[in-house]
Amino acid sequence: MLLKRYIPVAIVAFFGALTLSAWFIDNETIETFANDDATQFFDIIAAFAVFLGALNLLKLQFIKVLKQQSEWQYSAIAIASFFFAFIIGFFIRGAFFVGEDVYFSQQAAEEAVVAMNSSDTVRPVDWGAHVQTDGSLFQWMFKYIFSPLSATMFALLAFFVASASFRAFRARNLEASLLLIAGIIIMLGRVPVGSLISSWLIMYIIAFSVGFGVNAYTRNRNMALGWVLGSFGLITGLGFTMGWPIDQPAIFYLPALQEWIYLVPNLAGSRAILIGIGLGIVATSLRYIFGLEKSYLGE
Amino acid sequence: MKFLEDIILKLGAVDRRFIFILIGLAVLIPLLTPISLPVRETPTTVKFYEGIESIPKNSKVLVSFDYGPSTRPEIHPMNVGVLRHLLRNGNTIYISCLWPDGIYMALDALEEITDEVNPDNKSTFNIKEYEDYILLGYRPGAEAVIKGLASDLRKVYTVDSKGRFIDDIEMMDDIKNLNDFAYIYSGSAGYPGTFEWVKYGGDPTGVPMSSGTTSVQVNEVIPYVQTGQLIGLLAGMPGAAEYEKLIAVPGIAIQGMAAQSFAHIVIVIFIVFGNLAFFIKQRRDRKY
Amino acid sequence: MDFSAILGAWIAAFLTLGIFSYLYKDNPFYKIAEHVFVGVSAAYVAAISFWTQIYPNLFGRLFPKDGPLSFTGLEFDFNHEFNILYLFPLILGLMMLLSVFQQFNWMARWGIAYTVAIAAGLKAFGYLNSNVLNQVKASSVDLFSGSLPFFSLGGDSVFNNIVLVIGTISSLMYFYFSKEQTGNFGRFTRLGIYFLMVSFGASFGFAVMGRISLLIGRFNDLIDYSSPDYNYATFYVLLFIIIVLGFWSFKNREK
Amino acid sequence: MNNKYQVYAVGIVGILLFTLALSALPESLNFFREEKSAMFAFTLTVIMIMLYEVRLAKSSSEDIFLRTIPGLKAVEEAVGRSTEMGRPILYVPGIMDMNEVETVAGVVVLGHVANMTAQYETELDVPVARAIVMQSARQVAKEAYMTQGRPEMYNEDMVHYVTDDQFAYAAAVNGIMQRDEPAACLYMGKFFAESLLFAETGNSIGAIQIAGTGSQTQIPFFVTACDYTLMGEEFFAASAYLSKEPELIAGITAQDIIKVLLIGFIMLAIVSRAFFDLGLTDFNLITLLNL
Repeated sequence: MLLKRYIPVAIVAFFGALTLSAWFIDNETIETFANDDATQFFDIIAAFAVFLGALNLLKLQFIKVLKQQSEWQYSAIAIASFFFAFIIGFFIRGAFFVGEDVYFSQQAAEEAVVAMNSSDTVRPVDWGAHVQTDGSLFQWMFKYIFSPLSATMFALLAFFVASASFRAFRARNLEASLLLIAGIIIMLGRVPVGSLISSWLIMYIIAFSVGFGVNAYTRNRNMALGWVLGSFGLITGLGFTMGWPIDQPAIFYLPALQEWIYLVPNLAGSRAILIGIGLGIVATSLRYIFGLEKSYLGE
Repeated sequence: MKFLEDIILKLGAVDRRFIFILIGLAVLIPLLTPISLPVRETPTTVKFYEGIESIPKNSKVLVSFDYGPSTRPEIHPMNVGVLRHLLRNGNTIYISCLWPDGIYMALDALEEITDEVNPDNKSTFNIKEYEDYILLGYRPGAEAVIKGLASDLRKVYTVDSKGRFIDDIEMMDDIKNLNDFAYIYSGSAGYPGTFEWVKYGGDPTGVPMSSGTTSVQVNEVIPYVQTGQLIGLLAGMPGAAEYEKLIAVPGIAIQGMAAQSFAHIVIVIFIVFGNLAFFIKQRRDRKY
Repeated sequence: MDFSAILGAWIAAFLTLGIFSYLYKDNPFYKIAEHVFVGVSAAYVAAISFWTQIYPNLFGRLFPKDGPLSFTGLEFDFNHEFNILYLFPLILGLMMLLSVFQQFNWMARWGIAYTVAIAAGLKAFGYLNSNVLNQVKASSVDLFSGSLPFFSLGGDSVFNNIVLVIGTISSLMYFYFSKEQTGNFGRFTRLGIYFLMVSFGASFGFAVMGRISLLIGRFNDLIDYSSPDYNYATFYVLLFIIIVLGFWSFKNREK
Repeated sequence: MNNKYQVYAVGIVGILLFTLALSALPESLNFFREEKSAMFAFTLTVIMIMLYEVRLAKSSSEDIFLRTIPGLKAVEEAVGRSTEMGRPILYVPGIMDMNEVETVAGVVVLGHVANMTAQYETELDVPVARAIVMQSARQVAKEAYMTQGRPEMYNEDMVHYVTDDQFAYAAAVNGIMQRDEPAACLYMGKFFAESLLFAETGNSIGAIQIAGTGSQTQIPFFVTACDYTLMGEEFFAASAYLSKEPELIAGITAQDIIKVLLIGFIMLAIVSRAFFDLGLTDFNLITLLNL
């Protein structure tokens, strides 16, 4: 009971209170602990945990292969890839220097020395440095396997934002319309094409959309038509008097308008979210430190 | 009219794979046949430019590479631009990395701007390691690294990326902690990055700092620009393009702007058709 | 171009296109790429955490050169001093590993407890400072001094500041939980939702921008790999994937 | 009722005096960081209000009123729907480790969801990206199945590790969604770019999706692509809502009180700034408190 329940709760309370109070107490020992060691400790524990996770992953994949469950072949691929990378990470240095040049194997490096007829000796990379050395086998794996895969998963998002906005940006109600309009204005206003769109065109579009809205709201076509014609006439007249400058009036010019949206209403919204998140995190953290919520320990 | 409406309805309910193909083409075609579009600077970018410009000549500046290959297209052009801008003004550069891959990004960036490697390029410099710049390298620990730098740099970095002891490097002589830098810049793609630099680096020490971020982060970071915790901001690839224009070294970001513009237009057109279809459908549903 | 780079380009092109093929639908190429990715990344992370964390930061501090434990024959010189406190994470880490056995399952709780403790202690202050106090401070804008113009699109202005304050407060009140959002209070929080929605729309617009930039980067790589230097890797791989996928979808048509 | 606010008023005055006293300590006893006085006082105020609210909640028999949050009501519906369809529920507790408060909150919410799946006898699948989260989620889920009296339904591998890497994890979860076709997908925790990868895939398989996160950048994606989203503070309130325990709900009341205090402070600061700018006073609240 002591080991399973009380000590974990005590650990939370002690370290939580210690790291929190470290911000206010002017004491070097406490300060170094909170600034440096506390997170280092966590990183080390997390590093051990990675191996625990890997064991779990292997266990599940092996079960799939051994029981020949559906698509077990792919699990075999996962296991093979794991051991491929594991061996490169732990058992092969994969970098041998001859002068400034790097070779994957001792043999290749020695051959290079002979071929170049040089007097250099072959110098293997230090353990530990091999995962960070440019030109090592580990780096090769990173460059040609790991990084294309992650970058491509990331790039899939380019397609997904398009389909998500196509599906979700529908003017169902006022909230959705605001989302839609702000999104479109930012999307166009931030790229060069946006600065080629005249503010006058935007005014016409707005006048037309308002007409559309008037029609939907009053169900009176004549009134809507009257509005559209009247406002078009007004805009055109204004245009001729002002000489159709592309960026005037500025509130209808997308690059200027997006800047305003970005700096004013958007900022207000994100500020509220930030404060909300901040309060939520502070209150939740305090609940943990004071032991009001312990369910993450399985209590 | 009915015919037109039917077409719009069809477009509004199109399979998402059709959108995928069009987006792919909209990005691919401008990359294969470059088209140039005018770039217009936004105030946050100008502020950023002025911030870097206002650093006194021959100052020491900390540049952090906090991104990896996946966000390289957005951040890399900014960091290359910042290095150029700083070197042009005669500043010395100290490079740190909070992301493990940051060190490779930094090596690539330095390669791009060195005379030796690119002798024909006009915007390269005759720079030497341990004189004009030093690569401190990657340290794990995210905000702990920044906090460590703020209190004592030598606790975080005992050696630089080449394994040389910091105490033996002349450039590091009068650097004790973050306070000894004139400016901090972080090219950041998420955690750890701008946020942590502001919270644990810029705020506590009062050293002026600015940052370049991915477009996605902009909204999260922009309040800090408003409060002055950040001096300007480079926002995504368009921000990088504007900055390239300001420092008058056009690069990959300006090139990418056409692809970016076309893709946005495709998306907006689809949104418009989606909405028209939505209205038509609503009206028809009401009638029957 | 040396062989390892060409081989790498072919592998990279295959994996890249394999992931992209997911846009069509879930298919064997995606499954291969996915499982390779999972396997490689798990081992990659294990290697990185061992060599950049446990090895220098734990061993380096428990078994430094000429440290009190050097009689064991273990010495790892990372210029760290001996630090007995690092026995603590070692014990917690080992307990974490041991929790793989059913009867030692509870051992993980210590590590969990420590992790949550520092999450709570360290994050609480950071968020309180930059998310709460700094934002509150920034919200105390200039409304009455008369030195600002009434309206300006780009810079500070009285109108913008009014919008900012009303927007912040109304959005904040949307997160007020102790009162049902009806009547006048409901109308006020509704205004807050409008601000939140504009903010989300703007974020989304920015995100579209960022994501497209990433695609540009990916395509640039593929274009590079399609050059004769790499024996036209992209072309051949693309052709292969399209043919196999075509055949595969033809076979699985009835499903 | 009035009594409560009197306590707070006195408490705040006390805290301010205490802070002042601390910062006025003589040089030799100086263990307090004066520059952080405002933060210190604020932190103490938050703690005081929270603990007092909890105490009140414990002693009072009345239920505390909280407004409805649609996304939380939907959780139970989602579990019900999965049961009807005989398909599993997918629960993603974010991609970060337990050193993020959001992840811990996500794991706590998992406990409540596991309670429901145990009741409804629905299959639950929890792929995780960190082994510490895996261990914690297992403890939570096991406890939930025990309290519901269904220990035989609990299987350790319902919570399973995939990989630490963000996008490899996203690729694998996308695969799980495509192949197992869960009827409901719940995303509760800290998310980064993979949020939309999940939400779009979940949408394409027709799952009911509920998201909750404190990651400001990802809220817009969840709002556009999911059926329900718990935004920011709502997400942190979720576990208290679902637990229905007065002590935890009291924490939310405390948050509300602090929120109102903050809004009051903003107003006060604006007024004091105006006085300062107009030259009526020679100080303003913000500089006075050294914020």
